[in-house]
Amino acid sequence: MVVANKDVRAATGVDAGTLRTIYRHMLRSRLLDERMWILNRQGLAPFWISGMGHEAVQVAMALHLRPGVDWLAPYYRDLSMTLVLGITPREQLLAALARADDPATGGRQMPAHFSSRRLNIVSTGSAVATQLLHAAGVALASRMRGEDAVTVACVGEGATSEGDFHEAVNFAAIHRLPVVFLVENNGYAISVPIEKQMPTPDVADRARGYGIPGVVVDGCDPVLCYLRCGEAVARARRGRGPTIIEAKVLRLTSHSSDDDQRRYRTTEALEAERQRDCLIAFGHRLAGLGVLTPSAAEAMRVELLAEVDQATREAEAAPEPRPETALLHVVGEGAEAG
Amino acid sequence: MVVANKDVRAATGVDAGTLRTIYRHMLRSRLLDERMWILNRQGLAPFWISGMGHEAVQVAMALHLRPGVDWLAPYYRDLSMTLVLGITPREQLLAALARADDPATGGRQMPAHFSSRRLNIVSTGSAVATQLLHAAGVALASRMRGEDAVTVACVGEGATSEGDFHEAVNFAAIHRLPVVFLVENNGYAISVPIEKQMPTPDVADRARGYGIPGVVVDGCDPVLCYLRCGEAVARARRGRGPTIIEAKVLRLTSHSSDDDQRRYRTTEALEAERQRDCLIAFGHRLAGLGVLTPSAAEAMRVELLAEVDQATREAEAAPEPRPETALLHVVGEGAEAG
Amino acid sequence: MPLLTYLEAIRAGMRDEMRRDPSVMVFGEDVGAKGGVFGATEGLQSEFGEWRVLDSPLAESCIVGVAIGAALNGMRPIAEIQFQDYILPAVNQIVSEAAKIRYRSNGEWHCPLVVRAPFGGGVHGGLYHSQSLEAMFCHVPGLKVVVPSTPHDAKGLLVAAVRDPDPVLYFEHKRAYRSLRGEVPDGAYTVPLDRARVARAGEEIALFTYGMMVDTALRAADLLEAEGVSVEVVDLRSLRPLDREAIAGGARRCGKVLVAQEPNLAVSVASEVSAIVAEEAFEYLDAPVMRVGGPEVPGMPFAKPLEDFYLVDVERLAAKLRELARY
Amino acid sequence: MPLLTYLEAIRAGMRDEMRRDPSVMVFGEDVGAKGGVFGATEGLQSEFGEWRVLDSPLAESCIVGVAIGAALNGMRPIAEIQFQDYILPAVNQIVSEAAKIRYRSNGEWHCPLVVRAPFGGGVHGGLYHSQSLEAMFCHVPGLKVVVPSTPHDAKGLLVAAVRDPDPVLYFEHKRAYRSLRGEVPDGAYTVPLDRARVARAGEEIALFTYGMMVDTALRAADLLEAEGVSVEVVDLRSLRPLDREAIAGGARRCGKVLVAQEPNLAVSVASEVSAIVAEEAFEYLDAPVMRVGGPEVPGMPFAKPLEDFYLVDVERLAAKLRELARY
Ligand SMILES: Cc1ncc(C[n+]2csc(CCOP(=O)(O)OP(=O)(O)O)c2C)c(N)n1
Ligand SMILES: Cc1ncc(C[n+]2csc(CCOP(=O)(O)OP(=O)(O)O)c2C)c(N)n1
Ligand SMILES: [Mg+2]
Ligand SMILES: [Mg+2]
Repeated sequence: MVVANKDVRAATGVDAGTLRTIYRHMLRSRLLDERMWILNRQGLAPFWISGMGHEAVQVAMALHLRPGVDWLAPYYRDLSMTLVLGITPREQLLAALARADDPATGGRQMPAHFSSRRLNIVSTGSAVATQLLHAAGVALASRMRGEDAVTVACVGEGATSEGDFHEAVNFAAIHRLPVVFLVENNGYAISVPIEKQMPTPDVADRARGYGIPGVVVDGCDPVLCYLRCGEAVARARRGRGPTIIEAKVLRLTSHSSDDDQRRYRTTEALEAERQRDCLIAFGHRLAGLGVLTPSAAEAMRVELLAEVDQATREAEAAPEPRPETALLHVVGEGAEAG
Repeated sequence: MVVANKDVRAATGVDAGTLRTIYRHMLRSRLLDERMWILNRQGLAPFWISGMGHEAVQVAMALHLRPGVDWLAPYYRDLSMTLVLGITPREQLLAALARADDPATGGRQMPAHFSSRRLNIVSTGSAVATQLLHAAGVALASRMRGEDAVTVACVGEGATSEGDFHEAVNFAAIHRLPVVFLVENNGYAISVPIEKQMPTPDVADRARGYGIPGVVVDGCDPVLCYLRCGEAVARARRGRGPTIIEAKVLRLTSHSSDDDQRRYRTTEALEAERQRDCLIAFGHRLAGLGVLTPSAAEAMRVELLAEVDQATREAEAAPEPRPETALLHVVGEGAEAG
Repeated sequence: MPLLTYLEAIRAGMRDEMRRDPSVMVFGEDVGAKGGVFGATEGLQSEFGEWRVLDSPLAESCIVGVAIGAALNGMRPIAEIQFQDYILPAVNQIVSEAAKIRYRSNGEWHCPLVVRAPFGGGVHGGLYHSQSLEAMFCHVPGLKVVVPSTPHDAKGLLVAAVRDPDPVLYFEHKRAYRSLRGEVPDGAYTVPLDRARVARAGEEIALFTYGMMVDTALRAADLLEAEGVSVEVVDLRSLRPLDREAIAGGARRCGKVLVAQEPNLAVSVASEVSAIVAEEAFEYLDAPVMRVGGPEVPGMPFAKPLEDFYLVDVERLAAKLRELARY
Repeated sequence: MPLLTYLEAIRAGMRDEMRRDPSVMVFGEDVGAKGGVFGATEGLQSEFGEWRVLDSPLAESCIVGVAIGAALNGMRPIAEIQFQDYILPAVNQIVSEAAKIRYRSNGEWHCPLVVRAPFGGGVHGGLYHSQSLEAMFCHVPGLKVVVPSTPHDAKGLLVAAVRDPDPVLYFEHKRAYRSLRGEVPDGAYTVPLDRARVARAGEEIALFTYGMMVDTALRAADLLEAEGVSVEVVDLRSLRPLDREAIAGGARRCGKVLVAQEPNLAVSVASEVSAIVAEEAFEYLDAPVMRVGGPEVPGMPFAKPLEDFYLVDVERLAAKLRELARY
């Protein structure tokens, strides 16, 4: 069944090719994410923290960015976003296995601490919410030089409780900086549910207090995500200032490989989330729209899995860092040589 | 001219006695504040930071509190508020002159670092906005013990840019704690005007993002301040949670005795503020209402000035701290004796 | 006496104090239903309820600032910082506020507050789950800083910290949680907040250390004993104030001193111990005071070869002891 | 060569670098129209415009965090913290972020950032406008910490800090601003960020210090000279890294060492200097390394008698030198 692109666009607001691209990126991220869990359970990767359930909005946002021109200040769940921007599965796996050639950190940081100078993906540490201020500063520099680069900063809903969230949004709003704050609200900060984290259900409500738009979007709907993210990025690019986009996403896994969410969430709640898996739902939807047949989707899966397999082999074969390299890169020049 | 109290109440919402009380407290604070500046200019008090222009809302708020039962986490402009609660002019002057018997700090802190255990006025340092979290914690303890105490926390509009502001309001709102956040918005943080401090004119707008009421009140109108503060305190006492009250006040002086605001504000702007002086306007209004004749107001001034004069004499005569007492009160017990 | 792990001893200390005193409460990220990411507060919420074991928002300045306020209003909060690495957003509340409240109010107010935080590496935690940041706080008057290195001290120091009228930072080595087990008395007892402990008596070299390095030091001392060198291991235990007498005594008795710690050395606890030895035992010294610690790099890296390189292990410690013995 | 005050020298350094390099910018509270509360940035906004001399909101984590972001995107920000006391809300951004960005990215990113802040007391500033908190940062790998004690060094270190590829904390003693005046070359020159300076040569006692205490030390050395004791005064200048060779050299040459500083001693710069001397000059010492500094209290009180009691003045320093000379 082939459907006319204009019908798809009429039905969804997005053309068929983009829909397939979104699906493909979501699937690719999911397959890699699943591989990370396997490596962790096999004892090969000591830690993993997953983006499963966050894929739709991440892919949607990233597709509006120009890699290496626009900027991203990500957080640890942004596997999909960083894949779309151009970090390869092999690079992600080098990081997960803490190999010397991990281009993000050289095996120095835990996995999922994304970084790429080439792609303007700012180095992130583990302390939450600090990156929001970095994003504001990056955007300030773009603004001062009159560039049209947009900076996206991502954060979990829990981390919006940190003072840095407020300081960053306030500063960006004062100067109408080209930043989009993406809040990936999965309802939990490790075990702490949103009711104990904040007094209202929507982080986006806070936007009004800063005189900027706050948009809530269903993070399980990649199409809506794509449209809302596009608007926010365009607004920033036009010099109209920041937006808070809050995507209601799912945390389909425990917080991390060190956590077991069955201790603090009911079986029913977990099952209900699984039923809403954005990837599966989107697959059905694209099939229904005639944009992607189940067999085409299956072919896509096979192809992407081969990529992940190949990347896994390469990463596993890659060497670990040499011990004494722990002394490098403390400060520039002289010290680097030492 | 004697007016019936019910007419006054009909016209203002407040009875005549309360109006006179408010005026008296405002005047008393102003006279003491003026004395502080004189002492500073005479070289007797090395520093002063003034509450002139903030009196109305401070007096209005304090009159709703039960000294020693309710709690206050003040900031350095809260001379009027702390006077109403029961710190005496003599005590304020002992602090300004850094005397040994200064009951707030024993001469250890700069003036206007209010503190009184007896009156439940929490000790304050100089780092702005930290007291907002203390207030939330004080209120948490009251709430846990089921007491009906209300805690008021005060802050300048500039200090609301600090992360602690956000963290405090968020926490208090989550647990509907009995706190009233009073933002004394005088439009400046030292030299930084509000447009460079925040993207909207009203701090109170932020309240909506926390699901709590945000109320803007003309801080030059003591009557409105009295009504709005009363509502917020009552709401907190009923267990309905926090309110942000933002009073638009005037900074009738430079930031402090170390500052000269003519460097960054125009003569016209300064003159316009002076024309709106809440004390003078309120005096005229009470005269117009027949609540306080000019001669009664003058008698009040004479009486209060005598109090300030007497307090000044006593404070000037009081001894300075003995040098070696600098070693006391680092930690409790053992160390205190040493 | 029951055998408990270090983690169980900490939990027992909290539970006992909460039973004894209704003003004791626990406040921090994930301390409730989850019982903390390491399980230190497991079971406390079901025993004491949601208020007294309260999940905080994800905001460390809030955790400490609210705890300060509660302490000023009659509570005795135990604030948990999930990892010591994440205490940094709370530094202003700790140093500007908690540490100064008694002093600045001329003794009128005081702030009975415990801040617990797991520190230290060797757990494959990478840069931000391995740090030992205690030195920054050991400089600050108005604070007490303790680090237990046995289950016994873990409970006794915790009880003492809760009962202390002033802020105490209580740092737990996360590698100790399940790896150390020892006898822990039932019921309440306290370990003083200002006394070192001789973990092993010896005569030729006084080795001062704290945290998990005590364990490493004891093993290294065993090696040296087999080689005929007698090493005294002193567990500093209280890092602010340091126990000057114990340091002076050990140094004078042995004449040779090694100070060992997990983090880098510059402007650290080891620096202060060395300076105290210089001041108190100069005439008794037969060798320079030596120090051993982590390299001057911003953190402990994640990859195992790098982490191993960072950590001072028994062999490196023993080598340093031999160097000192030979001097 | 023009005579400038310490404050003018700092301003000249900023102005020169801003003229040379359009990526240099100033960001902080009141740095614009007011020119900073001490006047350090006076005139810069009118010369360079509102963006390059930007008033920040009243939020220190914002100041440093935004500066880090700008630095990652090609700028060279000079962040001003109004008083060093108020750097504490920014500690997380400084220690978790700025200090670690190069290391954690394996050298791919770096963070050319200067954080300027006035520190020190004796200005009747009370607990929160008098602190010397540098020790906390001197422990932290990835940071550089400098403190000029002359107008010449004030400019040269500032220029070097701006050009350095990594974060530099530049602490200015507020009592020096208008009280110190000296020759300052026109045009650009740098003072290295890792070298101490012999402020006065001498032979019997090496006195290591920094900040305004250098001035006090020079006066005390004059007194001692009159009494026949030759004191070398070394201005440490760079507190992280410390200049190990200069410290070792001075200690070895003189055989007696005094370390002096304004803040309290525990786990401080003075501790580290003492520990370095122990490691590098043990065989050369004729006396214990002595230290003198502020008392172990949470801050410098406001009342003049208390403030005077806190501060180490010429007489106290001279007394300590005499004690050492007699040893
Ligand atoms: C400053 C800081 N405090 C605590 C932590 C430990 N921690 C890591 S992730 C996390 C929960 C984050 O929740 P949220 O922001 O909702 O993001 P999510 O993991 O749900 O995507 C916590 C408490 C941290 N990394 N940094
Ligand atoms: C954490 C911190 N940073 C900076 C300062 C220096 N400072 C003192 S008052 C002030 C301005 C405060 O402005 P605002 O909050 O509006 O209160 P106002 O003085 O106008 O009443 C500043 C920057 C401080 N005291 N604390
Ligand atoms: Mg979450
Ligand atoms: Mg203001």
